[in-house]
Amino acid sequence: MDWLGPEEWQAVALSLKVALWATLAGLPLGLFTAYALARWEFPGKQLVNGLVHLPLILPPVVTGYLLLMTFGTRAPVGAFLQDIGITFAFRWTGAALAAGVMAFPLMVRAMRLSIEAVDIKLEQAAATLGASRLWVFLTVTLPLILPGIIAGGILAFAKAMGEFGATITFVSNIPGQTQTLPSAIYAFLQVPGGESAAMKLVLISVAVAMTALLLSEIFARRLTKRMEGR
Amino acid sequence: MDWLGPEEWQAVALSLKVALWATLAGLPLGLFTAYALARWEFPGKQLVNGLVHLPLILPPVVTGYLLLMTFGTRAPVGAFLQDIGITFAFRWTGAALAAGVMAFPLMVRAMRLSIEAVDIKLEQAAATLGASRLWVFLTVTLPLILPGIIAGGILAFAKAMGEFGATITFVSNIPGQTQTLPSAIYAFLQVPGGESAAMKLVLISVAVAMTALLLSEIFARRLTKRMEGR
Amino acid sequence: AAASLKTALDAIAPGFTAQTGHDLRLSLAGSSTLARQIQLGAPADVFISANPGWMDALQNDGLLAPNSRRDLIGNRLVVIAPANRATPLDLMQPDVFADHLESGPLAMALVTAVPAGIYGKEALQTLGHWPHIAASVAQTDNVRAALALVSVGEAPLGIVYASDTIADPDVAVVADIPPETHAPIIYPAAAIAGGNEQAAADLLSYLQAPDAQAIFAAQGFLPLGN
Amino acid sequence: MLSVDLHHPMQGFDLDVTFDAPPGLTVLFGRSGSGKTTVINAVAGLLRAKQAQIIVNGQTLSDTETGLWLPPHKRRLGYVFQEGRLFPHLTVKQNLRFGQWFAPKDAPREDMARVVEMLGIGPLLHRRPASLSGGEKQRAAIGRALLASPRLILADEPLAALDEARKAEILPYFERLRDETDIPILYVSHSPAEVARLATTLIALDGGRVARQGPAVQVLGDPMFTPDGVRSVGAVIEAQVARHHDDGLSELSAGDDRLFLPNVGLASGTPLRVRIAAQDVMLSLEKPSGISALNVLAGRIDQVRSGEGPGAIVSLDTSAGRVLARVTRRSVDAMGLQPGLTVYAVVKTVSIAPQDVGG
Amino acid sequence: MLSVDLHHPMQGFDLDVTFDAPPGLTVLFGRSGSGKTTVINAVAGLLRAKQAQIIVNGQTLSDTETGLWLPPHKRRLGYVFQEGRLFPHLTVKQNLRFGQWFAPKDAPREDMARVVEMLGIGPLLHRRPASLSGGEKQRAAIGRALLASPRLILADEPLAALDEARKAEILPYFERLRDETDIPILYVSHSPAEVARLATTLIALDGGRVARQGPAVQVLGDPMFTPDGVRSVGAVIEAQVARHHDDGLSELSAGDDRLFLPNVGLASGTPLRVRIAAQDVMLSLEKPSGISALNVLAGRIDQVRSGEGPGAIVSLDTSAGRVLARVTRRSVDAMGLQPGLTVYAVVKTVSIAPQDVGG
Ligand SMILES: Nc1ncnc2c1ncn2[C@@H]1O[C@H](COP(=O)(O)OP(=O)(O)OP(=O)(O)O)[C@@H](O)[C@H]1O
Ligand SMILES: Nc1ncnc2c1ncn2[C@@H]1O[C@H](COP(=O)(O)OP(=O)(O)OP(=O)(O)O)[C@@H](O)[C@H]1O
Ligand SMILES: [Mg+2]
Ligand SMILES: [Mg+2]
Repeated sequence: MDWLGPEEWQAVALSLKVALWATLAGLPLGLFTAYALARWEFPGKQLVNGLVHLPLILPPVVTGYLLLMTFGTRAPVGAFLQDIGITFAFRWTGAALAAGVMAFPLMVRAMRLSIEAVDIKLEQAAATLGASRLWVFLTVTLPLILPGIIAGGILAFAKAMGEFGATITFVSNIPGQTQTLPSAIYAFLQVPGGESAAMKLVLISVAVAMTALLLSEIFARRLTKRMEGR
Repeated sequence: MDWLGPEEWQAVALSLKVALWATLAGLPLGLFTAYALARWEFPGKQLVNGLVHLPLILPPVVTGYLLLMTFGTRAPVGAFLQDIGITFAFRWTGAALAAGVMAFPLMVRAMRLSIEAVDIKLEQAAATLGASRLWVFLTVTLPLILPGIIAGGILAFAKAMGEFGATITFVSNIPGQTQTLPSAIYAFLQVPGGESAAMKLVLISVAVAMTALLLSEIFARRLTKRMEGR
Repeated sequence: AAASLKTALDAIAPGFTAQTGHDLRLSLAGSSTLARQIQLGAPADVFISANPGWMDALQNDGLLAPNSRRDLIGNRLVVIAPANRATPLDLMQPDVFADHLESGPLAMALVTAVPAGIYGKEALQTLGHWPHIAASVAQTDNVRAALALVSVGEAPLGIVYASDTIADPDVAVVADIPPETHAPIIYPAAAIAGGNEQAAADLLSYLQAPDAQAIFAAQGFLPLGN
Repeated sequence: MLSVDLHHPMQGFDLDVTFDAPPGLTVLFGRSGSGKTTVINAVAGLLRAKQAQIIVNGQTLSDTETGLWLPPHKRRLGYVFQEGRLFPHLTVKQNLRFGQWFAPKDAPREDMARVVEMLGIGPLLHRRPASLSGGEKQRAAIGRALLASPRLILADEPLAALDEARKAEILPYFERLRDETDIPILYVSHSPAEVARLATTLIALDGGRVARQGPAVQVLGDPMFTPDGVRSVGAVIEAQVARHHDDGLSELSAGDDRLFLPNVGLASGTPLRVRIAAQDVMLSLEKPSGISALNVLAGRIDQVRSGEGPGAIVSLDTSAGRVLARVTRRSVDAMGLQPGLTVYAVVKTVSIAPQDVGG
Repeated sequence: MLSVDLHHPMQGFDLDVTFDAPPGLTVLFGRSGSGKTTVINAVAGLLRAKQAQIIVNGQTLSDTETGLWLPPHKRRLGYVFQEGRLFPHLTVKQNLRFGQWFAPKDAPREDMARVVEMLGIGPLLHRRPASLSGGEKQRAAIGRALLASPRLILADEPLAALDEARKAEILPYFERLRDETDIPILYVSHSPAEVARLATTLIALDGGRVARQGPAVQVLGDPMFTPDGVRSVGAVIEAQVARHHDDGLSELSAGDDRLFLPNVGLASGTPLRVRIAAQDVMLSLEKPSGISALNVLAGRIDQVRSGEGPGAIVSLDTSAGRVLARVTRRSVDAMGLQPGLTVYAVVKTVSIAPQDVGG
């Protein structure tokens, strides 16, 4: 297809990869955080809660900057991670990290709401039947909050697809490596006459996200149907 | 307090105003949309759902640009609204609109999850007792989803406090009129050595949002307590 | 490199690769973003900034390869208006802006932060207009957004780089801002210390060579040559 | 007046129910899963049956032929759900008041204090449902339905979760509703005692169909009707309070016969129905003497029907009306019981259970 | 063996319950809100009582003194909740299997097919709980608890939502559990018939305290025990199946007396308990003849106790054991009933209700 240049295709592929990873890798941590916030009482809970919401409050540039100062090659954490073979700076992994961080609050909020809506009495029933906490979570809580996980996941995916500010600040905008769709769109918008190319990319981005959204809706609806009827 | 200049204070006040309005004005529409998506079947439902998520997917600049083309004084909708006395372009109202639009998907998702968690059997019970649909909503559904509304509201508020890209594109940055905290922060970050001034504003922004977050947590917890015990 | 150089650099890249055998990998973002990344260890070889201030900052931090900094190209500021409402302005008239700004603001990049805004403000101050119109300046996060405001007709006037106005049929230049009213608009370039200094040197000289400069000129920039 | 005609196929279960019930209390009776709740939900408008015609006191609530369908909130219902369904965010008191907020201002109102007193939920008024016990929840749910000024009461096993003493307190209330108002009541119950005491009309459901329907007196008095085995068969006698004795007994007159019951607490002259379960009646060939049973009715045997088991139902005509006795086939043979024979029906005073006396 | 000692203050309700129960089935009896569910929840570990010591078959589940507290999932319970609590995302079959996933592999297993058959939920196995009727849900919940290989069964009104016929099918199962396994069962019920039939031990609760406790035979046979009015008072007689007659009756021997019952379906020689409710017994001064009642027991009056109402409880010693009769004070006077007198207790065959015969 010569509608898009190879560089743009690269951006599409990269964006997909970044958003998928940001979502998938974020899910377990998000779920854990959401569960802890919904069900446990621990000192510093409000601090954790605040921290989770931080990327939402801060201008993305600031988040990106903070990421750069934490996970950059010169930063202690970044240097340590690099020693054990994980590099974020100026890699697609960094783009995924930035997108994941930005999407995290959305994911956690959705999951937390779902967890809070689960009837504790059902979890108790499972416990009386011999299920330990972990098993209760796996066999009762988790299936019941699946709609919330889907909602959180799709929000995170959409957000990750659209994330720009933190990403470009953290990992810059290197075609084929860190140039996601939004970065590519930005680059096109910075030069005279780039609008139509940008618009194409916007359309692709929208199409991808809408497809994901639609799939999630269908899946969630099937889940609910199953629980309501037979 | 001479820690901040008057222009910065203006930005703080304006940001608060913008975020509050974006949240409050968004709530009814968000609630309606969430309810429709959760409970009704109508043609074009998936389209509406997609539209709601759009601001999340699009790079903020694009959203801002689309707003400009819709609500600008030269645009048909904007022109019409201006005729009836509502102007968005280059006003704080426009900043609120941009922030509201960007925060909308977050708000709707949280509310929708809550609505879907409400047991329809309780709504049926209310109907048998004579409550019309509207009354069922007001007396049963609404109180039951209050935690979700709070969650959605606080997400929206936080997002609105941090929104930058769409806002500056739509209403630009006119000190005292449309210069919100994120815009001010951005401006500081553009010049070498502006970091410390930016950091001050970031701290203020974080403090405000955290306070709101904490209040919402306390309120939500009180709500749940009430429902669980006496 | 500054994102505004995208088109030009995209056009230059194939020639450069053909001539020197080096691959040219661009990272396009705001000058401030890139400068900070370099400060924090970005693996860059060459930095082309739209803002001499950030190049100064890197130089002070000792991050530039010694003696590699040079002024690559220049630019001009122009006053623009929507194409369908364009009437030439005489900038020497004291109330020339006031007349036109009744229906909307003057669109500029951030006047304290973004180079085009800083230069523009300086020019307006020199011309004596600034005190009258300061309150009706709509500042955007970059020049392109200022252009867009004029392009869609929201702002009746805007101040942007001449290089921005090409390829947008919806805006028309209504006045040139005299270069002497503000500090010279310069896009400096330099090699980064610790990078591939040979390739950096090759690129910097290629960019200053006539071929490249011609491409820049075609995009509306002012060639500075050697 | 309640007229119901429903056809509704579900996956693996087809509902196909038609019945007409005169004013009073109509009991839906039937095994678990026979469709009782489904019928009630259709009457309430919570289930939109494929084909339905539902008329209550002359008002059509639903008619698929004409396309008429009144939404639930316009039906003025008092529905006691099988599973409580209290509003968790409201206190018990607010739950009780809920229906009143929406009732027309001029609708006849139950007295809240009286209902609260009857249900024994006074101390709970300011609690929220989550902390109530199972029975407390159910009582609050009953109160909520009764206080909604309903024009039709639907009660799905309202008393199942309650202890006998509490049932005994609430049953008379339903009796009063049945007798003193013209609010039709559709009532699901599994308890033969409750059915016998409350039902004006009995609809027995089986697998989504009406197995048997008719006036309760008739259906319950039919030896062939064995919804729960023979234990619920019994005759209902129309009597009148004659007088009260010092030793705590009330004397009733029924035809030429008199019956002694523990004090019924009703003024002399009050008519009432007494149910005598067939299995509580013993037959004797001679008029017994020196026995503790106070009620002995002479009667001519009308019919002797043997079932498949060891038992038989003997129906006899007494001056008080028809009385049924359940005896063993062995006794039928030993005593030579056959139509035309005059025997004495012996009923222990106290075996006329309080639930079986209805005003 | 079940030993429970609980103290737990709640807002407006203090639980203060101590009891020891021998092996078998222990019934918690008491009015709505008397604390039955709270006790069960404490035993299950769902409520952490302020002060508690709970020992089951020698294993301490909870002891606040030593700080020991076994979490619910380690207690190996089969808890039938008052409100079902089926898992909505699982099919009935998956719900039934749930407990088996976590039971030790070597635990004795109930046969799924047998339980499903008994509960009549075969056709529902692939449905999800949302579409089940109230009784169907409850049956699935019973099955889930029974199939969990429990070492302690907790059942909170498990049969309340079921019809009599279904109850009659499930009750024998609990009897078998009681008699053939050493799994202690803690059972809440409001039904006197159920209590009489199932209970080894009876704990009567009132306002969070134990009002009365002891072996069921003893508590139920005590004329002063009136949990639900006098209607539940009755004597329990130890008998043995003697033989079966062609006309569908079983003959039992108890002491020198014989009793006739509808076929009990047990082999000759099987010992069994027969409960005779006091109100089903009529007294006669002479040995009656020509009557339909087949069971007549001669006995000496041991005691005559009058209550406040019109009735009195007469206890007499027969060769079969103690029998209680509830008669009117009027009859006591008329017949001159007093300790020492020999009278005949007349019990109609069929009034020995099936629920009151237990193996
Ligand atoms: N959290 C609580 N706060 C205050 N009172 C409570 C709380 N939980 C339960 N109660 C009260 O404790 C009492 C006992 O409740 P419980 O559920 O044990 O009753 P129950 O004997 O099971 O009654 P039922 O037969 O109605 O189910 C009730 O009066 C109830 O209102
Ligand atoms: N959505 C459905 N799909 C298939 N079958 C259903 C559905 N809803 C109910 N049923 C079946 O319809 C039958 C009647 O249900 P209903 O709730 O009316 O029973 P019920 O007479 O009230 O029983 P119970 O006494 O147990 O409450 C049940 O067998 C039930 O499983
Ligand atoms: Mg039902
Ligand atoms: Mg209970």
